[in-house]
Amino acid sequence: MNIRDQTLHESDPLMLYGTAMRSRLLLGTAGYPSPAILADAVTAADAGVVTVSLRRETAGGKTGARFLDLINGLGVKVLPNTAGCRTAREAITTAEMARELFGTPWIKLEVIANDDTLQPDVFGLVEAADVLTRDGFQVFPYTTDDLSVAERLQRAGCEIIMPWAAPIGTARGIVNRAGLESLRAYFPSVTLIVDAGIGAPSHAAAAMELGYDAVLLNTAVAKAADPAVMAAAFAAAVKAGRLGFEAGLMPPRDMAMPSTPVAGTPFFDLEPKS
Amino acid sequence: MNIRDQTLHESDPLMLYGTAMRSRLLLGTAGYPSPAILADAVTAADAGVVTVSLRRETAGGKTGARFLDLINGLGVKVLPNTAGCRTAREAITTAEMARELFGTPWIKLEVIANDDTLQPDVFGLVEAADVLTRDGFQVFPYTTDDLSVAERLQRAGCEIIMPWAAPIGTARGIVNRAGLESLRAYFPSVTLIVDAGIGAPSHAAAAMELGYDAVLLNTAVAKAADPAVMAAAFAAAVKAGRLGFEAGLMPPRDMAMPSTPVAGTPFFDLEPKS
Amino acid sequence: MNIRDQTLHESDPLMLYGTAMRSRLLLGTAGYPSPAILADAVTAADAGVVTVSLRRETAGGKTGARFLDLINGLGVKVLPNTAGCRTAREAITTAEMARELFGTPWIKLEVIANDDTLQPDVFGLVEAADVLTRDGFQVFPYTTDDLSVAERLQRAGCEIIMPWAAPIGTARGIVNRAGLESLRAYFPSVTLIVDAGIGAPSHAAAAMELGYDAVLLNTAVAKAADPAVMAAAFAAAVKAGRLGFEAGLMPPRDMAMPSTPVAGTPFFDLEPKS
Amino acid sequence: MNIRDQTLHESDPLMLYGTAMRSRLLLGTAGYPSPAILADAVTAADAGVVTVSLRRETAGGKTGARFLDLINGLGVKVLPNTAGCRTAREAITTAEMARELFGTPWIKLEVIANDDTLQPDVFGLVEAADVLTRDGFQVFPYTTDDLSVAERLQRAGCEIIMPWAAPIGTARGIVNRAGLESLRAYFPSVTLIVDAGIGAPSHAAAAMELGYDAVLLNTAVAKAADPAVMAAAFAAAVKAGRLGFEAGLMPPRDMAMPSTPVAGTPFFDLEPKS
Amino acid sequence: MIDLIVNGRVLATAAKTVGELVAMQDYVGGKIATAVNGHFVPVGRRATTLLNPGDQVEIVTPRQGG
Amino acid sequence: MIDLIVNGRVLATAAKTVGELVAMQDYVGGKIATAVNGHFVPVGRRATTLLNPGDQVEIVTPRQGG
Amino acid sequence: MIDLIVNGRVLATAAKTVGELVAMQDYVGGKIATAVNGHFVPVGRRATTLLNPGDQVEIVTPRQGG
Amino acid sequence: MIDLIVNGRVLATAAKTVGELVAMQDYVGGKIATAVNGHFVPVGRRATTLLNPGDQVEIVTPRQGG
Repeated sequence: MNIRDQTLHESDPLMLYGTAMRSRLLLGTAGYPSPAILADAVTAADAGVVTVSLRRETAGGKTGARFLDLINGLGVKVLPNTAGCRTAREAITTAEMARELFGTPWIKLEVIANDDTLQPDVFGLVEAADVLTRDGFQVFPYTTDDLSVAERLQRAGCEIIMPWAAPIGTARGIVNRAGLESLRAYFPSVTLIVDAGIGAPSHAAAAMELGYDAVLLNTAVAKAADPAVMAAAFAAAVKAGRLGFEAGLMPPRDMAMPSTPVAGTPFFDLEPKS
Repeated sequence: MNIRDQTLHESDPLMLYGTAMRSRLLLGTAGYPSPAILADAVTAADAGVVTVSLRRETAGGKTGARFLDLINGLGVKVLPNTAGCRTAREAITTAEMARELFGTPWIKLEVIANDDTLQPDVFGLVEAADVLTRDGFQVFPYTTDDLSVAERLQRAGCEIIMPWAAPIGTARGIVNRAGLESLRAYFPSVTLIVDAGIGAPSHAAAAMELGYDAVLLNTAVAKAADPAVMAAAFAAAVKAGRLGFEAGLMPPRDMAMPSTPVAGTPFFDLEPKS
Repeated sequence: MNIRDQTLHESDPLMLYGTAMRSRLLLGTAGYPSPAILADAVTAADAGVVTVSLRRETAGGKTGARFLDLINGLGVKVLPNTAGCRTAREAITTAEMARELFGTPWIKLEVIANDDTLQPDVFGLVEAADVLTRDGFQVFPYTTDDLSVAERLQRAGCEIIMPWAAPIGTARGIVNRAGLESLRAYFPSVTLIVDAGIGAPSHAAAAMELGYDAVLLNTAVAKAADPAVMAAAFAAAVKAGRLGFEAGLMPPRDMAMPSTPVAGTPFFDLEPKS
Repeated sequence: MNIRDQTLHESDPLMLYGTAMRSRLLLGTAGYPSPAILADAVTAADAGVVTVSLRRETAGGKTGARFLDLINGLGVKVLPNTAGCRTAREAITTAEMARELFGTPWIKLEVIANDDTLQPDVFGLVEAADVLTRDGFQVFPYTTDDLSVAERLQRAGCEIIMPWAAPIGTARGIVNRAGLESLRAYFPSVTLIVDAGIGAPSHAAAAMELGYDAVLLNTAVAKAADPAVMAAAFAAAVKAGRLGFEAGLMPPRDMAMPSTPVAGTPFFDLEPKS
Repeated sequence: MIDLIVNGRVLATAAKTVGELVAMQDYVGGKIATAVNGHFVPVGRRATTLLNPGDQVEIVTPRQGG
Repeated sequence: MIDLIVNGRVLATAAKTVGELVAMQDYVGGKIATAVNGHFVPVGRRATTLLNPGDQVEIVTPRQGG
Repeated sequence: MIDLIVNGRVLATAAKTVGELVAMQDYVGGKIATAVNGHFVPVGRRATTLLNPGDQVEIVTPRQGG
Repeated sequence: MIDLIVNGRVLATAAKTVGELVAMQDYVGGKIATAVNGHFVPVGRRATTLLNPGDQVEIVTPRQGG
């Protein structure tokens, strides 16, 4: 549909630290039934960026190399994460290893407060973001919807902030809508990406309708009965939400209002006779 | 994206009283800034059906004829409504006039309880549906999410039921999700179309994710700052929600779950040192 | 607290077909661990009315007589129901039997659409309400939040309407807040009682804050770990919600507003120095 | 009602840094129509603690002394706040001045990120809590529902944590229920007080039902049409929610369940005949 | 002897009226109400309400309810 | 001349049938449907449907609708 | 005479200590607490806390609060 | 021979540098990155980074991630 093409593709690409992306959907690579299905999903999602991580290699292992070949074959940009890190120190070292392995200054910065809740540790996050930015990294911080934390991340040099919709993997959708709205209002020029908690295409569309610049998700696609079709669903949802935002949504109303005009209704001035 | 084409278009068209429709979005024609913008919106929405109404013609008037030419030029099917009717009698007569004017047995049946709330009058609705079905009409009843009313509409011969998401024009989105879910579960083989109350693309996607067959809307598109772009947004949202439904959504979870596997996390067995 | 006493007890008692009730909580008698616990709960709830039902008596049985003695010992008014009736005819006959057995014109009218959902069958409900009212009954109809149904119940002679908060026994609390609000606005002088779906004291308080006249519940108390304490909880909640309604609640605001005045804040005009 | 007395008052008083409080409602003193109405509200609320602040005194002023006399006359404990402070430094100095003026080690610690949103600045908050605790203060920190921040506040020596239900003065009630639930689960032995965002008695009851130890509020009472009656409403709501928590709430269910047993329903095995 | 359906179960009885049926079934002491074929039979009309084969009789009593 | 209520307004007309009324009102070129006293009058019956004083006539045409 | 900023307003005063400032400003009867340049000055140290030109002095008192 | 903790497991090795350790462990063909005691060791510094008993060595490789 060339209206969408115009609107989304030419008129305003997503900017990630100076790189223009055609797609506003970032996809995680974890938890797919098979590498082939992962590849299909990335294609169907029309994703421009995929997230990856680092894990310990067993002696003599070649798993990592094989995975890297798969990813490189997809023709997308790679965003390594620091998943599982519990301190700024761990996250910084992981980021440095990732930069060497993947040859990119991009890092999805995760510092978690504890392994049960996977809640971001906002103190460790800001500390690591500050160190990494000085060291030349381009940081994508995974954070909560806390405005005071977002301010510190921005001061630390983050041009992108990635608040959660809900805790990782809960698939609950936007829990604190007002919080995300005030982040958007407060940081009109920061690239805001909703990360984590998205369980359904409608959740992704809702985030984009709030004026968020992109959506990053993984579980909802990887764990779907048919990941490739679900990836296509989210691709359409992100476009739908973005178009809705650009087209100017009407606000909810308290009173019911007729869509069909009342003036000229047949029988209108006569008494109803049941 | 050919995954979407396959899934939505070939695999299972929307059936409306035996007519297969490619699109699952039905669009109202009221309240647009201009006829030209209405036409653009219908095109951008890729809608297969548009709703229309009857209004009193002033002496010598030609307005109706001009409007009819516009609609006929769009190459879509026409669904006349009985908007504003307050009794079964008014709705039946309006339906008969509509059938003559538009040459279709289809009728979007609206019987409203009162002019403030535009709440369907479910008693008048069932009575009119019964009479019209016997008279050869194919009825699209606009109703609430009341299961006992839906049962009576089905017994009256309706193959399609159109529950509201929220009162007409409130743009609130799905108010009683559980109610719509139980309608879907209770009428697996009835064509269920969410009608009224949809204010944003994410609302439409959410309705489709529940397994609803289609969405009918008007105000959210007509009153958008850019109706054509909003129509494109809803077209994408309906596809997104349908694909999400077909791909098998994951249910929300209470506990946070990591998307990146924890096993093999660097530093994992070491004590965090802040 | 004599503020509460004044406000609730003297100033405006709950009127049920001309009978003034001190308490705004009506309690069901089903599903308690024991008759003794039921009696404790009724006392703790400070309920003025309890609901009862009719069931088949086995030959020679005296169970019914014993239960009746228990209820009569509680010194409360009895409201028999027609639970389980699936047609107007069944409900009417059950009501007639109940009037003879309990010697009261009061009847909680339930006509359910089907046994799975326990959804009210609004058609059977209105039909039975009409017949019973002509026959001298004082009808307490259990219905949905449908305005058009409520209008017909009122026309049928009901001075009391009992919409659900959510389907019976779901304990979900108010599902369609806007629907209950518009019922209250539309029927300022009808006695409106929220019946069914209340799972927690906060749900009961919320219903009373909307200006509802009373709350009827059963499961949330009967199935609590300690029914008597839960009954006391609901008694307090109903009073809380009623007082809140009478005291004039402030509406929610979008913007954050300081409770402590900003004027005169120490250091206020100085630049923050972190 | 002596069930309530037993349960709430004897069995387990609220502990605030070793001081047992009979009431679980803490009330703010700002924004009342008059000192007399403030006094009535504190009495009606049966509050054991009231919050106060510091403001600049104009030369020769005696306002402060008069206000202090009023408060001292109420026979309640005083909790001074650091409202309006934007840095740890400002909050610490304000706390020191408050300790001298009010002769209490208690301090409600507020450090706000900016004057528009009144969002807590969690970094300044933790820093100030740490300094003040070392200096012998007993800190009541006003914070968000962030688990990682709460952990740091506890490590800083806070025995009480006061997460918001929603931003100050929005009266929205609990925005992130799951967040408050996980705080409660994570800190079973910390005294958790919901502070800010409470707009209605049902909100306060809901917070107590989650197992929170107390509620602190101000605006909803001060700005009510009748503050004293609203204070009584909140007193009842806090008791209701606490009793509900102690009595063991039933969880919501998806399926409708009859409260009246189905077995033995008259006409049950016969075909319904409409 | 005729066959009735009493409270949903088949019952062979010599009772000719609702009153006789109630008496034979030993409900006398109990607190009950009756209906036949879906229609209420007040206590005052039990003695004069004749029973026919296949009649559906309901005999109910007070119970807990919500 | 009789008085009708046409589309909610009083109209004095010499028309004796719905068909004549439509013609006189110059609807011929237009796309319309008609009802009298709340009952549909198909195009084929307009010529034979007589009008009486006080009849309520509806003359409607296609419009935008939701 | 030196210029201070007292509660955000410029004030020219002859006071040499916080204690003198408080006395001159007639706060004696009032219930107040003091800070200078963002640091708390306890009542016991007011007399010995010297004031320098441009010092920012806060003089606060109990008020309503949330 | 010294004892190291490699990827969380104790390993006895003759390797004197990170480079030797990697070679001995047959990672050569693989795509890996290394850290010692929580600090990154770039590929260019592996040969000159000496190992001491008890050192905690991380050897990681690309994997799926969210």
